[in-house]
Amino acid sequence: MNLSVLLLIPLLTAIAILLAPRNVQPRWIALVGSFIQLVFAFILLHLFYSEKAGNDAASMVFIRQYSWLTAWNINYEIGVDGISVAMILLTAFIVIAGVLVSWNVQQRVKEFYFLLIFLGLGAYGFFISLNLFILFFFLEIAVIPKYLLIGIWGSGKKEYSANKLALMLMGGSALVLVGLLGLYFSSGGERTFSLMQLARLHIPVGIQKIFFPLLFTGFGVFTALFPFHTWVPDGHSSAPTAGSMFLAGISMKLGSYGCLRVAVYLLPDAAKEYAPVIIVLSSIAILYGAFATMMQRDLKYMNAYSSVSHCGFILLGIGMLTKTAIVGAVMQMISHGLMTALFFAVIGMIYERTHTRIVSEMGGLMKVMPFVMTVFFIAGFCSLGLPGLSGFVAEITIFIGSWEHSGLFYRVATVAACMSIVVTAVYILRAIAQVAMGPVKNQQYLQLKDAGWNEKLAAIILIIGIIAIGVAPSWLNHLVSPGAEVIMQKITNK
Amino acid sequence: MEPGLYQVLFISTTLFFIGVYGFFTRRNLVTILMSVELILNSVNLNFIAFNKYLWPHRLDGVFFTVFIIAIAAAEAAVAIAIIINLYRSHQSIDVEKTEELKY
Amino acid sequence: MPDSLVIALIPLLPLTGFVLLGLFGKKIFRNNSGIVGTLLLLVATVLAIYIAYGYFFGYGKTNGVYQKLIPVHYSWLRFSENLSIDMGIILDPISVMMIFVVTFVSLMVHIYSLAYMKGEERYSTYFSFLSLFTFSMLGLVLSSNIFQIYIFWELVGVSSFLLIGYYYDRPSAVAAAKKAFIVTRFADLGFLIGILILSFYSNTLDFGLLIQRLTSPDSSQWRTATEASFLGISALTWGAALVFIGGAGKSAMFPLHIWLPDAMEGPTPVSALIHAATMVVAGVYLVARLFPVFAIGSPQAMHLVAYVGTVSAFLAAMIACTQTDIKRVLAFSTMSQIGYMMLSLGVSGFGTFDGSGYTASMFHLFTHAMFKALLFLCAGVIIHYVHSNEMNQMGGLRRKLPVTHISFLIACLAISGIPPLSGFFSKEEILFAAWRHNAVIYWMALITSGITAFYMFRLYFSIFWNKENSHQKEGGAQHAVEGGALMVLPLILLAIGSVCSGFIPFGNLVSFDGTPVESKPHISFSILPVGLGLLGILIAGWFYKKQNDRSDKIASSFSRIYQAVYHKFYIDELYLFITKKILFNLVGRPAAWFDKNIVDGLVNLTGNTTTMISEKIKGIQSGKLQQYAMYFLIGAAGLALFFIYYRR
Amino acid sequence: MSGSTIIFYLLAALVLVSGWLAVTTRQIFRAAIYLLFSLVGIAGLYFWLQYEFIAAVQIVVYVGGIVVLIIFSIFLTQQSGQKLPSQKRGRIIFSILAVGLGLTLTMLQLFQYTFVKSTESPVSANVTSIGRQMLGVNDNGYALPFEVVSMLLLAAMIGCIVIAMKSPENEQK
Amino acid sequence: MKSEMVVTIIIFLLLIVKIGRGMKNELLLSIVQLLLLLNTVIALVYNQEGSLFDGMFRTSSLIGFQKGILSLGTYLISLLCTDWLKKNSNLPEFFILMLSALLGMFLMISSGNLLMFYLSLELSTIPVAALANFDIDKRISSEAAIKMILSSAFSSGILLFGISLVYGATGTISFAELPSKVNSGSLQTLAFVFLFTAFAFKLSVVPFHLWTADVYEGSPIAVTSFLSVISKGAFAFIFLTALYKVFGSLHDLWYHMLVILSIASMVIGNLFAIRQQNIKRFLAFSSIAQVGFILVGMSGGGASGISSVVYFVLIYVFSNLAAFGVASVISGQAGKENIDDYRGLYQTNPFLSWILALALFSLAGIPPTAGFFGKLFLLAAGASRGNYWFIAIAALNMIISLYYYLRIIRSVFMDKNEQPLGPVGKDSDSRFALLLCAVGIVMVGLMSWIYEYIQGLK
Repeated sequence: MNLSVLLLIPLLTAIAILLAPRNVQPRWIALVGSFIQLVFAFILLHLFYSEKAGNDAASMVFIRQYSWLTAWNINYEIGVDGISVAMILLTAFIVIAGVLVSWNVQQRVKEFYFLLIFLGLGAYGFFISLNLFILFFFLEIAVIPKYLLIGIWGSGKKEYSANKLALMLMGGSALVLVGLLGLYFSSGGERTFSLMQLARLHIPVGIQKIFFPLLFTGFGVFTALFPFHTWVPDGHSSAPTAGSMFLAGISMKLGSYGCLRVAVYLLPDAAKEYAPVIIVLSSIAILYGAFATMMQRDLKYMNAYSSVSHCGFILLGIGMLTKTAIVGAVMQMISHGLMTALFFAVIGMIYERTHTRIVSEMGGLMKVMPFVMTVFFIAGFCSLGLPGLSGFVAEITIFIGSWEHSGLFYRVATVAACMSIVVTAVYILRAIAQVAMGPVKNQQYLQLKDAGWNEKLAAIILIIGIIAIGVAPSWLNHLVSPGAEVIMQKITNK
Repeated sequence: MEPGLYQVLFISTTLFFIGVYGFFTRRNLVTILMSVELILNSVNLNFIAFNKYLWPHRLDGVFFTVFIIAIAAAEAAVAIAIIINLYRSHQSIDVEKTEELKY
Repeated sequence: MPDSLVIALIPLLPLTGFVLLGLFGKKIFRNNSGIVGTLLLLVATVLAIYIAYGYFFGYGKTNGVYQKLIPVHYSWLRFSENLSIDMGIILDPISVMMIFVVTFVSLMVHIYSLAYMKGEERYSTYFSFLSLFTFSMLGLVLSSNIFQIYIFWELVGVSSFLLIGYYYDRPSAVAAAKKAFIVTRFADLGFLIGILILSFYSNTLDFGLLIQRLTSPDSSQWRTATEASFLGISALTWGAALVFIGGAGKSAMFPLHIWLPDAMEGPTPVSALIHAATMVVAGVYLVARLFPVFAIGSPQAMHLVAYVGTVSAFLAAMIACTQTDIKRVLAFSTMSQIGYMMLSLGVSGFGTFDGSGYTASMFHLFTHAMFKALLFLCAGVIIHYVHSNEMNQMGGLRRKLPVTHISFLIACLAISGIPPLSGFFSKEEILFAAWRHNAVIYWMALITSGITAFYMFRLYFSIFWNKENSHQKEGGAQHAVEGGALMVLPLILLAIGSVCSGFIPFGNLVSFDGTPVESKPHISFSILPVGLGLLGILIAGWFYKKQNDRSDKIASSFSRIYQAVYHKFYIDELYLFITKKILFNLVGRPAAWFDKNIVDGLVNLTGNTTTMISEKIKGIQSGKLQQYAMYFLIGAAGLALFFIYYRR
Repeated sequence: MSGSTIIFYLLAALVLVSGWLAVTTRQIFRAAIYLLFSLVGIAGLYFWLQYEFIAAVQIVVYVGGIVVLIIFSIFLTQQSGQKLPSQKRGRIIFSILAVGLGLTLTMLQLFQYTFVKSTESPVSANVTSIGRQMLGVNDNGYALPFEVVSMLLLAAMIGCIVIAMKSPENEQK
Repeated sequence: MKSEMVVTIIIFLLLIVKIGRGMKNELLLSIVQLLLLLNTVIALVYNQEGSLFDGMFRTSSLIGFQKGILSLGTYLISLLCTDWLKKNSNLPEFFILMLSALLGMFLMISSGNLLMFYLSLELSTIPVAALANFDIDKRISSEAAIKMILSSAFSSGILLFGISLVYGATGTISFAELPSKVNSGSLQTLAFVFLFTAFAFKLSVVPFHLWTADVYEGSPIAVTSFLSVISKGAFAFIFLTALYKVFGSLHDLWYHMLVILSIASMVIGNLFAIRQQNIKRFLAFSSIAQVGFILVGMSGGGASGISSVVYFVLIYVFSNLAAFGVASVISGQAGKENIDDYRGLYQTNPFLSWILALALFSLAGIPPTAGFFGKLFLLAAGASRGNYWFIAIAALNMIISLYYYLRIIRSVFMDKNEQPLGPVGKDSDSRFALLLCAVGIVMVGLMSWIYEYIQGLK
């Protein structure tokens, strides 16, 4: 099958939205489009399994290559392995959920949904591309829609946040760009951007050491690598609900995926060199983010900082450079994507009703909107790593993986990471207790309605994902491990 | 001593920078234009001298000079036209008056 | 070999209960939710009894030794060829014993709740949570894999959280739920790291393999685990100790006990089920599950267990004497009793190792489940009647609540270890084990048992005797007083249980290696404890049977100590200090501040500097034609100089 | 010391001195005259170098054309006789520094450099040869530049007309 | 030679029209537009190698294509600035001057020796200086004009001095003979620097850029766009030839010059652009920064250098003209040139807003617009020298530039405005031109064959 369909569907959807006549509501087009995409993602999963059954040796399947620019030897190369399939599934889930959640957007509806779908397009392209140029193209394609989403439909100090986000992400991609050019020109006689070819040849360690920091930091900015995480809180909290879902759910994952697929996979020796730095930074991010979260008053800020902490887990897993840890990292990508998207969805629902996000102003909402609060509970429990929900699986896998190193340094880092589960519990429970439980603070909250069908559907879709991973993680494990195996081979040889 | 290439070059270079100095310091646009003319003349002198002393086998330098003179005329004409127009709007041709566009 | 489906059903039935009630409870079942849950659990109980019977008197025993059977087993999440989380069901004496206890007590509580929780707004939610808890608890006791037990451990924790916070509009309840969850979570951190350590050295997560590898001195894992050491303590000890911390957290052992008293904010049946009979003994069960690792692998860890148990038992007993809230008294007594179990496990680490302590502890666990559940349910009835938890609000209820009175009395006698009630046997075995291994612990335990008798009867007398003629007015509706059959039936059943369960030949059934242990002490041994118990009862009677001020006199004469004890030795305050002052103000706040001002500040700073510079250098574009020309010339000359004289 | 040498140095002196005065004098009208002298001096130098044609062109175009144009423009824009405002001292100092830098740099380069001469036989720069080359197309003929310049002059003329001539609608304003 | 012919013919036609007064501006304008379109087409088709007038004039397929780009730009300008042009009282003169400037650029691109180069340079400058003054009764217009003519006279003085030194040192002025004669002796270095400054001046490279902003702001917007797009493009092309062909042997000399100057241009241009209020002035500084990028590509050398620069100029024509087009539509019909007046533009003029956004994103190098590819190839060409910190600086400069482009996007799309300017730009010409630019911006990047084609030319 040809993966370009993954790009085609959103593209057509976006165009349809633009050209839609007055009487057709864009949201329906968006919903249909994203639903088709979701279905297609599942088909892809199925086909992938069968393909894998066919030849297990191939690291990438469904590879297509069309020469695009022979002058620079840039080709449109696409293909997937288990990891990318997982990410694609995640994206499909979040896109449809995002569309559903932002059902009642009033102003500039067309543009809103267009940008939303366009963002999705960028993510899909990023995950399927096997050519660094195309990858970079899709990485950057997603920046401006985010900016507009925040700036136009956002809340709070949206201009500032939008600017900060766009500039920091551009800064990240600037570093990535330099790194990519470095790879390109150091890729031997016949220069190439192709991931597979680059993976095949051995780049001298000296060169690796130069470009690994650029690439890793560059992608790291996207995934809130400490101390480049500061766009996260403002960006997330100012964005509209769907925007935050995208940011935290997908766009941060672009970064971590890049770290894994490009930086670590192509520059393994340098990765080994720099692993301690990564580990230190990510452990800091984990604890520091968690503690910073404890102090937040605003639900969105809370979740944003907790995202910093959780993405720290991803980077920790990548930095540990053991197969289990990497699998865990990917699982955490998926899990955190779903979980945080759910969280933001709920926060959006609450905000739509109570018009406040300050925790202390709420209370006893369980009585008012049981469904929303139940979802809130689930999201919270997932984020504090309750077994049966996806968060637990991912974190445990990372712990096990990072425990495989016996050095004291790694031990300390791991224990530090483990500590965060307590802190997480503290802030999550404080939030839940203050928002959902206790007496109803504000009497006119009693008039508020519970979730509508669209919100319920969105929440349920995401929860299904979370539980599917949490209760039976092995499918995801089987999906991801081969990909991680390939990366490990690259790391371990010589 | 016997005047030769270097003497001429000395003259032309000095003249050139005299022109430049004028360009820097004169406050009246017309006088600035004059300094431009000095600059161009010094260049002409250069060309002629080189042509005379070094490369007499072809007349490149001479022709260059001719064309420069022509251009100078055209330039001066346009410049003066602009100056006159400027005078209409500013009632002055002091260069200090033409500083509205800045920063 | 048992039918794996039947066994699998035991935890799965409550799970279905949870799912059904959770999803459709409000819409479809409404007031029948209770019935649904109870019926499902009834089936589970029957199955449990069937299994227990089958195991103990059938396939469980092969040539005189009880085997570890693993009828259900599938790989849940595989990390590497060795390490994988498996979902399995293990059948060995303790797990079988536990599934019986859990299902039985849970059933009792369900039945009781049918009446007790009637008319509650979130009736179905309550039962779904109850089923969730039962499921997780069953899963916990049946775990065959150390990570599986951790998983259910967490689930138990969360269901306890949900049930404590059941009255979510009560701030105190919410606070208690939070406290319970966070404290246990903190302990679980230890548990998790312990698991990581053990699994790293044993290179497996499966209980059987793990125990076998870490207890056989010839295995390579054993060697590495004992040789590797951190801060001069062997890795194995670290692992065991950390795991124990997890257990201590759940079982409210000192100093992680602070959540238990507050947990009484939950509905009383819940307290009976979770915070008396089942969940709180999970810690004991965990230690018992890993008993060989502790006992053989690292005696130091075992000593830790023993001392922690002893101290908790003693302190809790002391505190219990001063509390006035009846449920809190019971809570502390629970803590103290669990301390007993712990110490009796722990003593096996001293001197010559034998399994008597293990058996004793399990035995006590069993009996304690009975009488403590009974006590709580009675308390529930009383509270229902009096509408207060305060002792001094009560008195002279023995005629109002006859059944409750009797069963409460039975329970009290049982816990005070008065023969021939169940408590006597189990406690005596514990004391015997302690006596055989370590004198100090023995004496501590002995005194504690005396105190236990005292405060239990203090409770008893001041509820049922003391100020005779209070609560006359409610005397009218006699029939409804004890909540009808649904509430009385469990009392009776449990009472019977706490009377008879002592006569079970526990030593033959439950032992660490499956072979019967014979630990019946000589009759003379039991004189001292029983005597002490009786003494305690007498003193309690002297103080509280009649309304008088003797107790206050004593209290005032020891006021300093009394206050200290009354305030639970200020441990709560200590924790409050650590969390609020240290974690929040010294870590959290700075972190937030740092992020807001330093990290963020740097980003803004770069932006501002750029704009500032651009403001500063605007003078270059002065609008002066001649300056432009000057820059031009200087630029040209500069370039020329640079490239003529510098680079060549 | 032959006569031609003396003439050369006289011309040099004339050119430089009057050039200097042209850019320094405070009387704008005099400045124009000094410029005129300096240009004439340069024409003299051309004569001295035996490029009579160029000298003639110089006289015709500059003296007959540009300087006259300049003087006209002065009449148009300046009340004659009044002194020019003097430049700020700071500006003067900086200009001298900049110019001095450039001058010394260029001089140094020029006088350190030993120019090579061509060995081929010189061609005479008389009017006929110049004229023939000016309109020649093939071997280094200058027809194309000639055309270009003519285009340029045309454009300049049109430009001047548009800008300098007050168009009727401007009159009304 | 044919494009030059065509342009000359058009000029003379206009001359005749001018003399025989009596044609309405609208009609004349549309005729001229038609002729310019014709010119573009002719310039693009059938270009062959060759040189005329004893090597004074040389042409090739690449040069032909470059001329095509320039005439396309001119055509677009003639469409975009209709409002202003229609009002203009002497339209024919305007086009005569503009076209003679264009002619000058054509000749300059294909000039075969320094004399031709100098003459055509003047031909492409002096008429523009006159054009700058075409808002005859605006003070700033004449100020801009005088600044332009005098500073360009100064720069051409220095250029000429440089040329004379080159002539003195090598004895030739023809591009064919120079490469064999030039060396990096100190005098020739000096001469080369003097030459170099002239290019730098025309391309407005820091520190020779100072005239740019003032002239852009002062002169009519049509002229501004002509200056900033067409003349920059032309000079970039001839600069390529001068560096690669003529002074190829001074390779590492000019490489380092380019590095220094391009960094300076990017930084200074960006820093100044940040705090501009007038849209023309803003675009002036942004174009300075863009030139910095062009220099990055040039520094790469070799075929990739040439093709990436030409490609970028093509894209730059579309993007920058789109931006200027929107600006000119607004200033022509609402008379607003201040960025604050653009606040809330989206409420009233979604079409213009989207075009503007597209243009700015393309200038900032955001995918999927063509600017992304253009910038990327420039950087790649520059990186081929393995000088990565240079590339890193360039890449980081992209962030600053993004910052101020986003500033405009913000005021257009996000800022609320009680009285936004009314709907403008309804006339077909400008709309068509803007659409053309938009198509160009989107397509030139994605259609890789365009780059391939440029690569193929020589």
